[in-house]
Amino acid sequence: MSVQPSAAPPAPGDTVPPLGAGVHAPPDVPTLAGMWRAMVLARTFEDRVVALYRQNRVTGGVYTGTGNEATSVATAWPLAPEDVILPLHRDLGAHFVRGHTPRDVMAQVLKRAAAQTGGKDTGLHLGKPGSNIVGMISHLGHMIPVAAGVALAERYRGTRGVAVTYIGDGGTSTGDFHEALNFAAVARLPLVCVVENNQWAYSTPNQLEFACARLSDRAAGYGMAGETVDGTDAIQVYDAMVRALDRARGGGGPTLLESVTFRMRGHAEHDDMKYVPPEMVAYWAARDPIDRLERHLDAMGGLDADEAARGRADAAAAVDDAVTWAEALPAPRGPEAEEGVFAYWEPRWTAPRRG
Amino acid sequence: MSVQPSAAPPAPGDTVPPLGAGVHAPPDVPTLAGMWRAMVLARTFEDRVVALYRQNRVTGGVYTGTGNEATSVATAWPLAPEDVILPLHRDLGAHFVRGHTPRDVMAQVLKRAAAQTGGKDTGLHLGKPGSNIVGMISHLGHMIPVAAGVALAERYRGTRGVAVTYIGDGGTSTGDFHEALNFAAVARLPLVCVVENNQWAYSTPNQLEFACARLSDRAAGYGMAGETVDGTDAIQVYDAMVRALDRARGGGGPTLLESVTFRMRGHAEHDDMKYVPPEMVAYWAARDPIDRLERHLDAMGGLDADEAARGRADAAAAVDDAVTWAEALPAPRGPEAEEGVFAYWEPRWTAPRRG
Amino acid sequence: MTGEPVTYVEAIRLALQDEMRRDERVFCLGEDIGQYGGAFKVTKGFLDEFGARRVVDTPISESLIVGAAIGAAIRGLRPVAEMQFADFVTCGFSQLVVNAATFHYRLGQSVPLVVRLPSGGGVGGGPYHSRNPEAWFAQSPGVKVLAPATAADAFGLMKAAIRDPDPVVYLEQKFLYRREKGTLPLGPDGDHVVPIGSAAVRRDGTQATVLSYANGVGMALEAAARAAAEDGLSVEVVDLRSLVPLDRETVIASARKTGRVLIVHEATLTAGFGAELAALVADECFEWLDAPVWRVAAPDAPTPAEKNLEDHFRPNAAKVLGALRALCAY
Amino acid sequence: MTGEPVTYVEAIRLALQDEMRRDERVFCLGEDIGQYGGAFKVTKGFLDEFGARRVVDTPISESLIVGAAIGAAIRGLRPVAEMQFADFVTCGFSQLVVNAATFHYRLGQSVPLVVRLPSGGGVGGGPYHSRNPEAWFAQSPGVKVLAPATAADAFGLMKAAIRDPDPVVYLEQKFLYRREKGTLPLGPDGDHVVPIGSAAVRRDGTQATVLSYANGVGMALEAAARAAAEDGLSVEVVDLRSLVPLDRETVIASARKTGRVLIVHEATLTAGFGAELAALVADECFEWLDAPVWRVAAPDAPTPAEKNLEDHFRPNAAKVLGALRALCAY
Ligand SMILES: Cc1ncc(C[n+]2csc(CCOP(=O)(O)OP(=O)(O)O)c2C)c(N)n1
Ligand SMILES: Cc1ncc(C[n+]2csc(CCOP(=O)(O)OP(=O)(O)O)c2C)c(N)n1
Ligand SMILES: [Mg+2]
Ligand SMILES: [Mg+2]
Repeated sequence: MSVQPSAAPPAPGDTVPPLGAGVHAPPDVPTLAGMWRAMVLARTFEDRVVALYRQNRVTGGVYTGTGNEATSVATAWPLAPEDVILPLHRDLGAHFVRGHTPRDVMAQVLKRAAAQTGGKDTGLHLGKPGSNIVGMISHLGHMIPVAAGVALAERYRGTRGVAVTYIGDGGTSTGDFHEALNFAAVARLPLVCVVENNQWAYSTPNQLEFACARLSDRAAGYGMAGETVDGTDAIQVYDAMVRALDRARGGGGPTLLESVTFRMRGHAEHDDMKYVPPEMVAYWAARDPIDRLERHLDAMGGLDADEAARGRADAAAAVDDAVTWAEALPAPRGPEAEEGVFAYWEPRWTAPRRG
Repeated sequence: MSVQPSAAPPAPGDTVPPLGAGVHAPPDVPTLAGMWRAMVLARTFEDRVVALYRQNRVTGGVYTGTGNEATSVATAWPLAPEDVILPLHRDLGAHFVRGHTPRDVMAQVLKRAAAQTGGKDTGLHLGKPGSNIVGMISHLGHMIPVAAGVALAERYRGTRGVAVTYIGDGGTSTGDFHEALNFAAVARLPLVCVVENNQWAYSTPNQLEFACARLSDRAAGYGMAGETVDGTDAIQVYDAMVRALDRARGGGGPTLLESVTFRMRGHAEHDDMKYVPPEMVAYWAARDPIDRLERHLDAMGGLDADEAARGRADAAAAVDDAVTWAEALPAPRGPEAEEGVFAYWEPRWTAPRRG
Repeated sequence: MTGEPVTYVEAIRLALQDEMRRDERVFCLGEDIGQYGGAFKVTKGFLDEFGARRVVDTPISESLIVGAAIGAAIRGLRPVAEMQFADFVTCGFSQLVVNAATFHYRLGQSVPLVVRLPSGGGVGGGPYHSRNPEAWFAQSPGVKVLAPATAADAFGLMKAAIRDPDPVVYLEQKFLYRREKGTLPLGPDGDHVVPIGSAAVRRDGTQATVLSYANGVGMALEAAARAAAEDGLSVEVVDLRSLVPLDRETVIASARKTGRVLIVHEATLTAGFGAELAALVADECFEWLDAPVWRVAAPDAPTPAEKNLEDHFRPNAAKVLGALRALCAY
Repeated sequence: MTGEPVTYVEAIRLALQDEMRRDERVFCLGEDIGQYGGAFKVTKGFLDEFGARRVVDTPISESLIVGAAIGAAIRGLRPVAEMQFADFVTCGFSQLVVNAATFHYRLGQSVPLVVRLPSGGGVGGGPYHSRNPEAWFAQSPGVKVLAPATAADAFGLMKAAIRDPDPVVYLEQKFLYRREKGTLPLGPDGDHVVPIGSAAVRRDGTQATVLSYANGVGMALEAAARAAAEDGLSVEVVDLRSLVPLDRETVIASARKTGRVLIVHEATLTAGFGAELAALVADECFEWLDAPVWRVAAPDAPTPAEKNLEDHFRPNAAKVLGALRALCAY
């Protein structure tokens, strides 16, 4: 694969390769079209959230997965129902693929009382008990040990489920990344850890985060499979993910799958990303994963301009509906703030409030 | 190099290779003889501590570096005065090489008031402020970030000092190992991390700790130099260490140096190491690093039986002296327990004691 | 009441084993817990009985241990994680207080896990093998904190912890492992569960109350007995057993009854759990108090290794007695 | 007194910058602190002024950050480490409370480091960006804990922290960063150091004392002003500024003077630092008290994100006022 490391500026005239280079059995057109729709839905949803944020209709930090859609969608698409996913803050696409609806997410983004976290938690920190989606927390790295535990539990319980989790390039520097992957390798857990290398960790470029050539170089040090794919190429991502899932399900242990892409917006919406060189933005703009897939599908006769326009309109409608619905929902009242800390608690254990 | 992984039992008839195989410029005989003396001193000292422990003259956990002497001594020997060492619990040899005396260590082992930690801390947790030895704490992995900070400081202050730290095979599974080595590689710090792979972490064998072939395989994942040497071969260890120090001093960044040896005693003296297969003990007994170096020196004409006997007698005398001296030292009285928590503290800040 | 007295550590082992026998979802994970049976032999024989599936040896990775326990718990298992020493829970601290502790609050996701913490001093462990970490967790909403002082409670609270739907840190005292013995009050089904959140009055008294838990209880009982014998004082001793949740009613009732409160714990003084107890008494029992609320605790220092130092450092019955006498004379 | 009022966050920046100018040994490390100037722009411009040698961008590795600060400190430097949010100090917790905290005790090795913790709520940060971690550190002997409430103190305590020979955690309040402003009382040399371990009486009063720090101080002052205006109550407000060491004398003097004590902090109630303050008052001021000691604090829960929830959750002036009225009526 050929990806642009953040260290070296792209050579002018660099061309964008065709999608799915080197993939023997690419997914069929309906699959690709389905993924494209999920990617468009994610993009449309987040663009809308950004707009709402600018209008002060959404408050707090707004993180988007713009540029990451091929990764979040194409890694989630091949999962079996019994697989368990632990997505991160740029993985809205994975949420949609795995069953969360725009309404679910919009209620959460707007912190409504009826949202999964009832306004207690923010952004993509959602995942219902009993579902196969586990809600992330902010502390980077922390979900990888949890994913290892999930994988352990699936094997323990005899399901054929694989645990799939995500981590940013920056998050690979955390101790938890290491402890969890090492254990996963030792125990040959059915786990896939997707590294979303979008060149930046907040303002920190790859070269200040790690000194290996590719983050998948770490796999050998754990004794697990490792691979790096072009994260703007949904076919490559999908293909690698299928192999990783097969490996996990077949008892071959975990995989470290690096997907190289670009964070096309600021770290969050407050961030003007002045620190990103304009050439870098331009380089990756030419590799927008949605555009690439769209062109590919068009070339294959799988999605013409009309269908694409309709797809976009469908996404917009779904997002419109979510906004209208969620904005009409009541906010939490307040006292819920004190509730639900424990699954079992008796009132006599709580001190009376003074003031 | 050829080392016996703990997973596979040694083939019968396996022969012990000659010392320093593949080393182009082995250290001269006086250097080797000096190292041999330090190794013998460490072994003699620890054997004595074990004896004292059995007589209840030493209390608490007794950890020895038996089998690790080539590693602890030959990694410390080539250091320059400005280098800073952070030894671990099996590195008595390094303490001796770097200037601690048997008296220093025995006072500490016996928890005397005049010991460096005044009885507050145990075992090899010693290292005087202002010296180039930093005293370890028990939490495995924690000294590697500290070593990274030391390396950073040496470069900051413009000394040519290299930071040298140690970690066991088991300790490589800690998050701190990862965070520190990754940062060291990114910042190209003058750091050497010696992995003392003695096959066991307490009762846990290598194959339950990691799944890579060699722990130095992790170096590539950090983008640093990595190497594995036979830790029972003082010449190989010395040679690799010289290269690592040169690299660090020359701006080439950190090195992960795995030294493969065997923990020839229990984890601590309470441990009967029943979990270790007898063949494994036998295999490594034939590779006792002191014996190997002694035979080599003898073959080179550098140490005949008389000299060896004299060397051992010298070590015994030094240890005798240390025991006699340290046992005569007073124990702490008690109230020191409350003192010295902070470098600056005023009595008015302390609550009066009730009871 | 059946059977021979067992040690505190044996009680822990038996409870864990019995829960594993009763409930297929219960499993253990930690360092050296398999063939070796753990540093304190709590899981001795478990590997043979339950196999490597349910007795999971891990690398030296405390954050992984706690995090994996979370993952297993939210997938319907009942993990019991062992820290080799309570001290090393600092390496898994974040997973516990940030991750395990918040799942139910934000998502209604129950996280039924137990983290076993071989805690405390009195065994010459020094600064890194003697930690009493309870206050860190008490200040971390979402974590329950248990600290048994007797063999029967060690048994009954371990069972309660495993069956509880929330993250529980279970402080087991190395000092008590083999010193403390008791009969297990097993029911006909071989079961005995001590409800979380209930304190036990270990000794009735009228003139002063000692609030304590874990290693402090033995000191308090010895001091109370001597105060009775030597000074004719009637001292009540309350063993909290459960710090979070706290049996406020029992504490308040005893403090109001006696009007004099001494708090005893082995942990260091400042911001220790005793501070919370003092605050509770100062709030709820003001009109009943005849004396200030005092605490006997370790000085604010790491735990020293050497015996004279640790003897000076640790609370003990003599110190408790001294404080009791002064308090009763107030 | 010179110059224009500056914000609390600017005061931190100025103090750090001035110390870096005065002392070549002082340097910063943390995530995104270089070109970006840190998540809250405290080190903005530092990379240009001091270079990458003294403004060290690190990977996302909090344990490494604290550990490396220890290593640098024991080699004679004066590291100032930034946690991007106080919440993430849980990942460097062990290095702080176990490693940094014990060096001097065991070896006489001074460890002069500062860990900056952008703390607290009131900014909609939710469960993982709102932590008030002070009590964890107060229960960890060997760590000093500072919590300024004003711009001048933010400046003067930062300087004191950097010059102090011990590990210091410096809690800076995100809520105050831009809301709180004040003039820096600089001496002729441009310096202003607030001694560690000294509280400040922010408002004199005779009928009740409010003990507080950090975000609580503003609530207390507003409540005291309203209590004066609306109820004619004379309330003293003590800003502790330094939790470890604690200015016991000022606390005791005020509590004894007024006989009524209310403790206010934004952190959660149980085993929060307020418990230690209550315990201190219950011990040292018993005979002077005319009322129980009360605490106003957050309920024992993670910090919720949504505004109504957080408003309900956080203490505020109205809650403090309510408690003050009830306490004074007691
Ligand atoms: C343990 C921890 N430290 C710091 C942070 C603050 N933080 C949030 S996102 C972020 C950058 C993450 O970069 P990366 O892992 O590459 O993910 P990306 O946002 O680029 O997808 C940082 C430093 C955090 N959330 N957790
Ligand atoms: C963080 C942490 N967890 C657990 C322990 C308990 N412990 C002490 S030594 C040891 C085994 C260490 O094995 P290894 O790193 O291979 O070093 P060795 O003793 O074999 O030299 C363990 C688990 C510890 N000291 N620190
Ligand atoms: Mg990134
Ligand atoms: Mg080992």
